[in-house]
Amino acid sequence: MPETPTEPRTRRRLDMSSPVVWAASALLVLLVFNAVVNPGFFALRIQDGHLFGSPVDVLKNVAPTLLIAVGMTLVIATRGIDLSVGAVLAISGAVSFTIIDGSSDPTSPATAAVAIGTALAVGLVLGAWNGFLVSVVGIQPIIATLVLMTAGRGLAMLVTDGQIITAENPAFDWLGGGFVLGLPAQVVLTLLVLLVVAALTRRTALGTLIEAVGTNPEAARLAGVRSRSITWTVYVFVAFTAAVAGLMTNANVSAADANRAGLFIELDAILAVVIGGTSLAGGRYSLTGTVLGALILQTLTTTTLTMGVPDEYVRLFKAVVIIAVFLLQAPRIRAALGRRRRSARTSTSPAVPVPAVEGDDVRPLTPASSAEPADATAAEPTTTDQGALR
Amino acid sequence: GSSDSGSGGSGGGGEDGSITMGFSQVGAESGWRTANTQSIQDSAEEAGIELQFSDAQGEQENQISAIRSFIQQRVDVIAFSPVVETGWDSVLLEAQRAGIPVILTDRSVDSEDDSLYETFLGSDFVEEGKKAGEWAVENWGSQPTYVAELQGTTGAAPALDRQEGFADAIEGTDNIQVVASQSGDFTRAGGREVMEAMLNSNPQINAVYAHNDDMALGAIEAIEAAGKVPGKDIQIISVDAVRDGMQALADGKINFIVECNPLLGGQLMDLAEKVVAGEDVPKRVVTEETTFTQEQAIEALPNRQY
Amino acid sequence: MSTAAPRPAAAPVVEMSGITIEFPGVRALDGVGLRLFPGEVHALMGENGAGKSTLIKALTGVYRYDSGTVTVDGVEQQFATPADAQAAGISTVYQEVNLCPNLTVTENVVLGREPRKRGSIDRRASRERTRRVLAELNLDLDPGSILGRHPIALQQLVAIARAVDTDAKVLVLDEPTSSLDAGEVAELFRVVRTLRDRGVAILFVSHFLDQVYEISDRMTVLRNGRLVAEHRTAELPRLQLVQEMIGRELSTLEHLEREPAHEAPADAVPRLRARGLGRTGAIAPTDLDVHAGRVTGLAGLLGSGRTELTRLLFGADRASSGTVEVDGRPVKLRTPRTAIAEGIAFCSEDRKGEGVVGDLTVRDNVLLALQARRGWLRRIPTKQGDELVAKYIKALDIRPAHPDALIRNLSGGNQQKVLLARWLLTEPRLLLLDEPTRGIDIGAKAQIQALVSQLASEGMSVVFVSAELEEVLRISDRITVLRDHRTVADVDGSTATLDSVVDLIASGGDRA
Amino acid sequence: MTATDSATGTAPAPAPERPDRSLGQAAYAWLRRTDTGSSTFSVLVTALLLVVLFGAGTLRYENFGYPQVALNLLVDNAHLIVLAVGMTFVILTGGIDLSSGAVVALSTVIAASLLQKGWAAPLVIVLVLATGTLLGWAMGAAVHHLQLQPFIVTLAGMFLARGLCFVISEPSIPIRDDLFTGLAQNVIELPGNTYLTYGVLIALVVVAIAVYVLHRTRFGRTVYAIGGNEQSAGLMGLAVGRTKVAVYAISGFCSALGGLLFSLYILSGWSLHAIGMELDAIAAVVIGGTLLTGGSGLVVGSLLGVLVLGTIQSLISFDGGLSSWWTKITIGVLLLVFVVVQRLSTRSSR
Ligand SMILES: Nc1ncnc2c1ncn2[C@@H]1O[C@H](COP(=O)(O)OP(=O)(O)OP(=O)(O)O)[C@@H](O)[C@H]1O
Ligand SMILES: Nc1ncnc2c1ncn2[C@@H]1O[C@H](COP(=O)(O)OP(=O)(O)OP(=O)(O)O)[C@@H](O)[C@H]1O
Ligand SMILES: [Mg+2]
Ligand SMILES: [Mg+2]
Repeated sequence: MPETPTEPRTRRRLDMSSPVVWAASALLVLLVFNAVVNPGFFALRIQDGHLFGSPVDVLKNVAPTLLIAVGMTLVIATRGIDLSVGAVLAISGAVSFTIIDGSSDPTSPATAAVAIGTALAVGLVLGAWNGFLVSVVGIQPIIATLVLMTAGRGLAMLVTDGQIITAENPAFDWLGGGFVLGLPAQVVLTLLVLLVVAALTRRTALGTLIEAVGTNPEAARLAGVRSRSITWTVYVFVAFTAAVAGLMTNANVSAADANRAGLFIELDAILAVVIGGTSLAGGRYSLTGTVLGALILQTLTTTTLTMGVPDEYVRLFKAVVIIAVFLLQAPRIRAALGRRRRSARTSTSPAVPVPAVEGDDVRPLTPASSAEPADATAAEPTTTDQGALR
Repeated sequence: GSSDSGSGGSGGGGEDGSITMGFSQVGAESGWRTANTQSIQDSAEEAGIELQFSDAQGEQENQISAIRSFIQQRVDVIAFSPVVETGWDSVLLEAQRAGIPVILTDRSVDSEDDSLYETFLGSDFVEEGKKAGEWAVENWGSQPTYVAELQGTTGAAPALDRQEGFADAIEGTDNIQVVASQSGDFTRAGGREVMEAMLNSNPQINAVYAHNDDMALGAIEAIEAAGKVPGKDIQIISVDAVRDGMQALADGKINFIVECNPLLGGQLMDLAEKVVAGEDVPKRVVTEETTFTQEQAIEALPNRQY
Repeated sequence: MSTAAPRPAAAPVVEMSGITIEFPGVRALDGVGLRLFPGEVHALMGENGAGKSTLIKALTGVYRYDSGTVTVDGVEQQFATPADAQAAGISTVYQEVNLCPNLTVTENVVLGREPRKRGSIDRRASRERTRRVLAELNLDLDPGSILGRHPIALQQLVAIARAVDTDAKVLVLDEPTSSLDAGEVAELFRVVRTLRDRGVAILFVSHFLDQVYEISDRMTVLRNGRLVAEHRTAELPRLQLVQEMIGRELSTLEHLEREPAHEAPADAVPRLRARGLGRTGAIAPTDLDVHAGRVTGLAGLLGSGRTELTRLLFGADRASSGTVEVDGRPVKLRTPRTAIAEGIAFCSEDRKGEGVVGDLTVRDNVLLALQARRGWLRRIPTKQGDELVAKYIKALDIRPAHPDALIRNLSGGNQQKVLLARWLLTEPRLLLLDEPTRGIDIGAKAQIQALVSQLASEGMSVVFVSAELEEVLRISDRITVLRDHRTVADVDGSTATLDSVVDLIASGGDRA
Repeated sequence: MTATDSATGTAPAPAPERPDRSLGQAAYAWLRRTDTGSSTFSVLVTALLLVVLFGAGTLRYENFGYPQVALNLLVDNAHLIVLAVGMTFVILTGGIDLSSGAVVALSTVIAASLLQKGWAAPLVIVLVLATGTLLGWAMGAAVHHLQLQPFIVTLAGMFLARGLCFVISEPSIPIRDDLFTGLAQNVIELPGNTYLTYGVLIALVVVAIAVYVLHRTRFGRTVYAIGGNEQSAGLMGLAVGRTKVAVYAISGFCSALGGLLFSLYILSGWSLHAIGMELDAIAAVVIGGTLLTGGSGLVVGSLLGVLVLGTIQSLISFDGGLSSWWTKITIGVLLLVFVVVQRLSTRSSR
């Protein structure tokens, strides 16, 4: 019997065709650019035992977006989307501040605990609501969550009576301005959530099942996967991350602004996920990519601020950079760059068939289009796609 | 506060002598705006004017369609705070054809034909910027001052005007230099993030001009986190004089606030009654506004309504 | 390597030579040639994964080949898109149904070449044309119905109708008969012969040797991406063909003979007992007993309701009437999960839509059902998973034997094997197999049949559905015959003959 | 093959003639009829719900029943209708266009600033439409040729368009051009003291053209086919690439045209106009029964979707007692009730 070609299994090789690699390079370029334009950018100083400097600001300011983006990654992997995270964030902030503000002992840790607990619980309920609409009633996710996106902000303002509520509670403020081991508490918290999610999806079968539901829901259902509960769960989870993010952002300024807090954060979160290489069509996802995506966005913002780009040019500047990042991500361009690199190395390697069908887009028909192999050993492009965090 | 959602349904007043006013508000984008709404609602009740209130959620098209629906409902007088200055001619013309007088509040429109509205009641943003600038010249002009300007939403009229007024006032004062200028979107979070970045890139900054109190409050957080003392190491001017801002002023964290008074409900109702009765009113009514230093703030704080 | 076969006098309409295509890690085609002459039916033969579909896609501009040439009518061509190939007169039915499920039958048939009147689509003419081609295939289908609501076999027929509805020079049919029953195959062949007599060149892929010998004039044999030989069908003994396809003597071919019937205690409680099980509009209330250790075959024509019945037994659709007992216990099969919890497994006939999870690897696909049953928290330990997967890859001869290959890159037959592995792995007590051998080559088919018998003799109950009646007869202990969405007979597998079952199917029979 | 029509028991027979049907059956068949992957039924359900919604307003609010209130739904939303039409094309192919709100803003800014500089209005109109189409075309090309996801391509397009707005002008610019003001302020008088604007006419013409293109041309069929299964569409030999690019160009054109109608409506150009309007357009399309995954939906549905959103907005204006937050909550709740009822009433039919 003829041999089937066997390939060395390369699970941990750096695959130049993976979107994650390109996201990482984009981030690197951005950082180098900063270092050149802005010599002070990497200047870290230690003050009262805490780290300060632009990189720390980037990490701290990315925390809420990143947190939500992690939840959003899972939602998107199931073919969904959640537009309501901004509203949930606002509600969480509004609820917690209203509780602190209205309590008889606004500065006690117990009050903070009640406030945090209630806010998180409200977040879970809202997530359950979204999940219910999507997985049980069967409304398209974008519309189902649009409902809460609109009404949720109203609810938040109802809670605060349209006012910006301020309150000082040391325990609560720690969420916004505290430090752990010299790092801002927000960063540490986010890292923690990230690690838990990574462990949950990689150490258990959750990741695979989510991908199965996102790739072929009917096949997953017939294989006995609890598609409905999985879908439901990811919506609950993303709302939870939004609620945590709400606590952070509001604690950060010691005020709950129901109308403006987290405005457009859903777009940032989705953008981060997509820059990280996860397809909105559902299926395979990459948490590493999401982290990189969020970092790219935040670094970009911080760059424009520290560079002092004139206000009227800020958006154009960001647009141009983001377009550049996207172009790098384009499978065709990556393939072309990858080929150039490869043929420079070995000219004997045969040309790989290029997609010929018009319109092979996210799920190409052709072998070559999903990922151009760096060389013949990259037999399983998608297993190497995923970084350590998946 | 919240209002009774069941109270609508009765348009077309006038027959029984009471006045019906259609009021289209920009939205509820800030504490200032909520205070403004509150004042209008309270004053209407006090004056016995029936208020048809509509919130535009920050969108001009919603305001236009709200005004159209006021026209359909045959209200006696229409008042609104335009989202943006331009683009009101058509709908104002419709109101005029329907014989309904219009009062502008808070922000003006740039219509060439000023017969389209009866009067404009509101503050002058350029003037506010000027007042801020004049105080800066007086108090900072003597030593080198590096100002960080926290702008409002890019393209919004208050942001543009406050920037312009301030720039006019400090022109020619060599010691005062605006070294960084970024939009903080009128929010605390925006103010904080922008200030953090500015402090990193421009360590010499020793003064802040914020287009509203919220951004100033956000900046204070950033300044404190960076280990500096707001109001001393870095002096702050801001605009609005909402309660939290006044508190910070009284606490010495802000140095000077230009008031932008949201409580124009009373004046509005007076004007409305006159307009409906056919009396003459001035084309421009400026709201009574002042400025606050730290001492004045301590004094004024207990009686502050918003 | 290739023995040149004597060929007809005319010049070939398509000539491919030296075609090589390489996918990451796999050389799917290696210098393969193919000649198609006008007025012949040419069979392309080979095991699963031999490269048949890939060769067809190279011809029709889906894949670009690395080397080699394609000439059509003597002109060298490299089609950039399937549209170009179509324009050059090559009409193709690909292996997996490639139609638009959201559109109606008519719209699918005429898509891209709609009759037009004054610039806009002439819907009446479209409908008429569709009626005509459907009638040509003797197919009773509402042209206005949505394609996706029809069973996969009917969709396949619509795809054929679409391909036939052109005046193509070349008609390519990649496994068109994999889920058709004898009657439809006959209709199809009638049409194919008509076309051949008109001078059309037809390239035909099938794993049914009988069909190939019946219809084809010549054949090209591929093995593992290489050209083995080209023959005149009449001159090639079956045994030699099989040898050329698999590269060795096929000992298992003997197993294709009848499997021994499994003994079943007559008085035992059936593993599964359905009473009055039905679903409005899909299947009339049906009684069915499935005993432990036995294979129950469902026989019937296309659309007779076999799939519908198996889906009800799995809870994939909700029954509107009737009761089900498992081992004498009444159970409610509300969802697939409840069925799985009762030890029931179901392998769907629609492998693309309801089977493979394309973005996942072979490994994840194989382990999916087992993992789903364990719940997400208890992940199958890596080592255990690897062992299981390796075992089934070997047992079912899945190629390439890579657990980490993406399943969507596997050939159709190999995907089917992966899905079988997915369910065998869960060691079900009742296995519902809907067309499990669809698109599987003869060697593997024999293996799978042997496996099913063996599992049954080890105590598993199996419900077996296949469009190939011989297969059902060969493997089943009892055969339930369906017709027009209701059961019409229930016969003993050991005494039933092909003729008697065909009779039952045709006549409707009396309840046995 | 087999006649499986369960009524006819006999084996292989030519297709039986359909027996004569009663009127009721015919009506039912018409309701269940599908055309290019979209059912008439769900659109009718949507229309019915819209009437119910509007009726509720009439009962509740005095003056809501005036004919002009209904006409104002069109007058106030002409731009959104055009936007939704373009969006329908894109969504039918399974894509999405997030740039349309920003392109509306860009169109108003370009138009206003050029008119202010004294350019001739017709030239400005052509230029704006060309800009929008070009931007759409570029996005389509990126989606197709670079194999980027539509979501991110159009999101980048949105950033770019907004970015350009601010560069062109930060403050808002009034439009005083005679042609524009003439079109904006002269209305078409209708009987009963009602009127429509020219923008409405343009919007309705766009809808009509879109219906024709989608249902009576090969291009339209290809749009639906791509949405049903892009791979298959390619294998069936359709011009997938060209169609996809065209669809984004159409959406770009519609956004620019919507922008022009919007600038007639508000007679100004401003960078902050139409923020989030793409969401309104998407919501309208989806409420109109189009599946975001593509392949199923009708333009008329999108028109109804816009009217639903408009009705909700009118209900709120007429109420006159809603604070900002109750406004938001009410919009959300009405939207929810609408989509849930719609979903439940069409579920059985699927
Ligand atoms: N897109 C792809 N990427 C990687 N490998 C592929 C791809 N398509 C096919 N292959 C590989 O090419 C080989 C030939 O596949 P092909 O589909 O042509 O087989 P086939 O002869 O049609 O088999 P079957 O009878 O099962 O349909 C297989 O090993 C398959 O795994
Ligand atoms: N020729 C046909 N015309 C119209 N509808 C058909 C036809 N054949 C089947 N159907 C529809 O298919 C459904 C039954 O198909 P089902 O898949 O259960 O049958 P099956 O016996 O499994 O056949 P197969 O799996 O071979 O397609 C019914 O809903 C029936 O209406
Ligand atoms: Mg094949
Ligand atoms: Mg079947």
